[in-house]
Amino acid sequence: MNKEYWRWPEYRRTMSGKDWRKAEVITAGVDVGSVSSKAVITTDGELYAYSIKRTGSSSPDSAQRVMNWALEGTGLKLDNIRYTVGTGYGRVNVPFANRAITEIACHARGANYMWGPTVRTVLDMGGQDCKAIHCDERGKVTAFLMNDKCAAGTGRGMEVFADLLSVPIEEVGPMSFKIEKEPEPVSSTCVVFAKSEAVGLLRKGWQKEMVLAAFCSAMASRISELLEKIKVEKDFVITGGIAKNIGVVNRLEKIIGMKALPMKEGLDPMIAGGIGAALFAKALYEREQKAA
Amino acid sequence: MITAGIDMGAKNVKVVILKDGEILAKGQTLSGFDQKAAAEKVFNEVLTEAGLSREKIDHVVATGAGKDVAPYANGEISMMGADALGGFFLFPSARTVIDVGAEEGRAVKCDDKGKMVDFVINERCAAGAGTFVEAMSRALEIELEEIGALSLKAERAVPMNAQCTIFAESEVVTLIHEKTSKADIARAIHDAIADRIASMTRRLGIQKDVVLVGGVAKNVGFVSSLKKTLGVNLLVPEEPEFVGALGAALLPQKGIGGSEK
Amino acid sequence: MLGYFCTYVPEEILHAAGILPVRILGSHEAQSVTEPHIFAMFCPLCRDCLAQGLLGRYDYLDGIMIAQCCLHMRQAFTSWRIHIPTEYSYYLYMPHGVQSPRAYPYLRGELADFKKSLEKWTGKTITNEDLDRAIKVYNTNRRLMKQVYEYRKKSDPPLTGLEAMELVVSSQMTDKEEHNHALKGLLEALPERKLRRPTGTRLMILGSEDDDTEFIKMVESLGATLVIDDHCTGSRYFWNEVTPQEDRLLAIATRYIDRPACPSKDWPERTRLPHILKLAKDFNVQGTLLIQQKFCDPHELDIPVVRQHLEKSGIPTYFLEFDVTVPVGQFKTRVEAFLETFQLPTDLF
Amino acid sequence: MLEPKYKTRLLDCWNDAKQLRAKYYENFLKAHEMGGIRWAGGAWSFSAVPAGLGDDVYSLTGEPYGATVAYNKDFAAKCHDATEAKGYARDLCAYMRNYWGSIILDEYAWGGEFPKADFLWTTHICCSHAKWYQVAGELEGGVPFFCVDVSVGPYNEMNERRINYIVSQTMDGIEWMEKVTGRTYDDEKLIQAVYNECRATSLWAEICTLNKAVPAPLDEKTMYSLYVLSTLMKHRKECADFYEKLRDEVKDRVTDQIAAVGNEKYRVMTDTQPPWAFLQLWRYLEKYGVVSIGSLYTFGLTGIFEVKEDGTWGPRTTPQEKGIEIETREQALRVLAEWTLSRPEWQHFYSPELKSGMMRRIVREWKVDGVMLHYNRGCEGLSMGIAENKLALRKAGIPVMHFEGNMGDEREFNLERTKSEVDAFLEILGAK
Repeated sequence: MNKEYWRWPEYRRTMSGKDWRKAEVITAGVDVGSVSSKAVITTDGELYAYSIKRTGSSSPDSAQRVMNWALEGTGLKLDNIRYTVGTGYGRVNVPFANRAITEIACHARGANYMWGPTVRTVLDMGGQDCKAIHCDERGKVTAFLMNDKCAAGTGRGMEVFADLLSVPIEEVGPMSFKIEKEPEPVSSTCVVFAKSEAVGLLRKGWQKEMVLAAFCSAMASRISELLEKIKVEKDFVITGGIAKNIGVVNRLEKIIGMKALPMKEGLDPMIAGGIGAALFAKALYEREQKAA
Repeated sequence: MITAGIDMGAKNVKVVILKDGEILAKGQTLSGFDQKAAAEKVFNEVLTEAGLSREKIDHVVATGAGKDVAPYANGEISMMGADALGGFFLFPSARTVIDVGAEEGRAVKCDDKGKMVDFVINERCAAGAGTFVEAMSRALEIELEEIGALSLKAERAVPMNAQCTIFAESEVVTLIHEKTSKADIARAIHDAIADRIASMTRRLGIQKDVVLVGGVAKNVGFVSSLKKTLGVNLLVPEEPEFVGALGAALLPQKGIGGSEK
Repeated sequence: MLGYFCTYVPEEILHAAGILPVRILGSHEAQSVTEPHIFAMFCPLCRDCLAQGLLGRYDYLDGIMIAQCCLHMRQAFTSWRIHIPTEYSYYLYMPHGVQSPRAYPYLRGELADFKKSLEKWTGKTITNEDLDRAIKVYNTNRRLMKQVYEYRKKSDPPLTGLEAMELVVSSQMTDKEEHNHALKGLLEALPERKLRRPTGTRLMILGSEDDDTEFIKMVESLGATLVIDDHCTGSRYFWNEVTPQEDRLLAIATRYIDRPACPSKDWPERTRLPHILKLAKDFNVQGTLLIQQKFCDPHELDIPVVRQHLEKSGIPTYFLEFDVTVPVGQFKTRVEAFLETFQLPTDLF
Repeated sequence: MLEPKYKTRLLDCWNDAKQLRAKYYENFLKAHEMGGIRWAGGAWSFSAVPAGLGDDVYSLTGEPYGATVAYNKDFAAKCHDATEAKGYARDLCAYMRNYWGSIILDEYAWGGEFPKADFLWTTHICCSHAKWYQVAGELEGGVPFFCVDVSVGPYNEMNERRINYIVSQTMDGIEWMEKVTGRTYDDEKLIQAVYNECRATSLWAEICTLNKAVPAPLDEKTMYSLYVLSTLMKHRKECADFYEKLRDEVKDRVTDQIAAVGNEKYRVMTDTQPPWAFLQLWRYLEKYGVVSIGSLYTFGLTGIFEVKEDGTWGPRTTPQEKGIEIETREQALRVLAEWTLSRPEWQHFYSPELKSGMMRRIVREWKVDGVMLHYNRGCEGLSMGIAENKLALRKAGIPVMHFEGNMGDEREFNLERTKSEVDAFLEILGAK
């Protein structure tokens, strides 16, 4: 298979200055997405370690692999984890999870942790679909919308496009601004057609940067339609892979006339779901302790 | 008479050189971003393979999505017209030629001289047949060449979304997570495209014999699914992706349709 | 046996003529036979229905008929009539202007023409006694189904939303006398019937035609119960009865004009809004699933205002777009997330 | 390129059409300043009826307005976004979304704010029309709204009861109009309006009939700008007078063999509304000597035809020509209802075969070589049954192609792909 341009790089991280041995309650969240899987470990409700890996063709193995990688080098074992919540597409077959909660609830809760209680609107662009979520000051979902078929401005569309142009996905954003004039967005309603339209532009001699710009702006306008339906309320944050693609984010901010809170240092927007799941795990564990 | 046909396809450029109804040489390369340069490269490669220089070629006819930027061409013909001529040349009993490429699906009806009389192209929601299979083989982590054969080993037919390739893709992800066997998923993928291509061909009305061409015709899984859905035998040439270029090359020798560029 | 396409068909007259009306519905399978007949911009249901005819699954029908409603289903009927000819076919010009008093005499006249056409086909006259018998059987069926629906108001309803849907759809495909008999048996068993499942979140479901039992089963597997609907495969089919009067045809015409409206007949006033809100209150619904068949114009035109109305009355809604096959994986995530907004306890935050 | 075979000349009365149209939209904008009143509704509604309220009653018909918006791609895109943000689906009627978008944005396609109508008066011909104006009224903050139901079957099944159903509703409509506007109704003005409408729509049918001539005096792209007047004001005298002048000019063009397309070699016909933002496709055909002589849409959306003694189609004889004196309100409404229901573009709502029959007739009588169907995602009403029409035309041995598009939402029209389909069709016709 040729080089994989369209996958975000895999990595793991342990937050500095934290020691799990001093922690009371250690919980985990495992987000098995359609394209990438994330595992997050929290100690007493604080982010301790996380890892991001490609989702393989079997979700139970992917969950196991990404969890082991998160544990790697910390000295922690799986049975030190008091409670685990599975989320994402493959949430039902995370073998070691105590409970499954959808990524909509987890992304809202995770965004609340990462950006604080002023967050009211969370945009999550996962591999498969795009979600616009309203939440309250504690990260509880009050309403949400997911893209319907024709407006399928999914992460998937961007990945296929990056692959088509053999441009590593992290560079799609910056490259899409190396242009003199902002081109007309690729206009078609459907990702399949947007792609063939963009290929047509290439054929007309447009250079890559211009075509990337046209495609990013088409993606941004499609997401803005979803956001306009749910009425964006301040503060607005973006989670998921697309948050790292300034080509889409900057153009989206211009269309809806509102800036998203910037990404926090050391907090990858792709793990928002995993963090939310780990925090739910802590609350669920404490509820069980109180009840017992 | 020596003629050449250039098929400026979405994914690949294909060239065929013909001498009095005999294929002298053929070749293809990825279209990439500069289709004109790619076409020039492969055209000259095929020339040398045929041991000819450019002046020896009496007519060069272009076809395919990018035919306006085809180098050296002094004639053009629509993709459907080329499919009809090429399919008929290889199978004189052919009256219907189905062409399934990377982006589009097409079907053509021709008369007893190989001239196109009617055509259909796939509807918007059913676009991207070829790229759909590629994306799915990547999701299943299987080589593109193997996914066809794998689908033949399926035990049961898993229903999949009828209308839209994007939602069909996300359904495959769900099937993966529900631990459906890869063979069954592969079968579901091929059945889904076969349904769309059959649906399109029925719009044209199927007249026997039916020839299947285009890059996806090399996928045995797809051929088997389409045969089952259409309920008719399918004639598949060895190198189905060259039929368009062959049809273009045949045009000057047949003097039917097409026009000076 | 006569296949019909839309529930505005006056079944009483068919029953009076000794004809068994059977509703034509789809099979929820991918198919590749309708594209030459219906352009893909029309709803998946009308194409799925035509496919059943083309695939020969309704070969037992002696006739087909439609009562004018939306353009989509009309094409299933007109293509069927061309390519799957039956002995008898009838297009009843059911009025859309159901809020105008002029509709009653007009439909009464159309029903008289329809009655004559049936009599010509069957060679039998339809007497007033036949009509009275049919009206009585149909009113009984409606009364019994309404009594079953009453049980769904209880805090722990003794039947699921899936069972209620199967109850109404089965009524659309069987002889009403037999169906009444089965209903009476059910009504005797219901008082003691206990479901070994928690009721969970009480949901209403409304929108385009919906007989997708797979989807309903999935929703009710996630800790929720569908307690009421506003579907033509549900409450809209039997919600009002024929008020008998001397002019039997006028009585039947009045029933079909006054029944809960399909969106494309709900103008100039929006009578559906108070009707839907009353259902939600009476069955104390917590949330509503708004489903719409892809490309279904009538419901696309109503859903935005229906949604606003429900949300303003404190009932959250979630919208889902249906196709001939429903991607259960994706929809499970959406429905589960919607239910979590009710089910995740506040102390988890 | 083929050198021209026939003389060509611009239409003398072209500017009159432009002025009449511009005046129409200006009148609606300035209606209140002129002491008049405004009503809005579909182009299919009984536009002669509000004429009884006075000469200063100005209308805005939704479909031509939607097409005007469609012609300006950027403004149309803004209208689509505005409507979708309100939760309305993107596959709804494109004209309706352009119209609603204009109200939500409060921008009139001809500049200034969107003028609010005093009352809404329309007919329910497809799934959308009544709801179009129900929602429009709500978006404008509440406007009195009356809709006439016309679900009475095709013209060949017309009977007294069905005509009475429509006449009784229009009678109710007049009383309702008087109450809502506070004006007293003048039957004499209604009768004049009915005469005007019969004359205008019969004249337009006559002009279309003249296009049977070889070479065709008019091409369809030009006809779009001429037929539109009847969708704005078919009940007004200046519209009928204009068509009379146009009819005379077209007659002269036929006798002098003046062609719309100088190198006319192949004659085609299209179907449904065109993709308004991509009319250059019609000019592309002319490069290969292919002219579109019209369509059931351009002919029969307003044009009223009848079968003449020689069995061919021609303009329907008007009540005036038959010496019928309309004296009462009820008689005027009856003539209007019966005349309107005979409109060709209305019959396919009840069976595709009726439309296929009319299309075969046009191919025969207008000497057409091929048919190009626009599978128009923007209008379910006119795209209804179009696949069956294609089967019927193919069965009759008529070369036919279709291209997928949308009359009012250019996001759903792919020009490149359509050009490749048209190229292939030109090869089948032998024009390429």
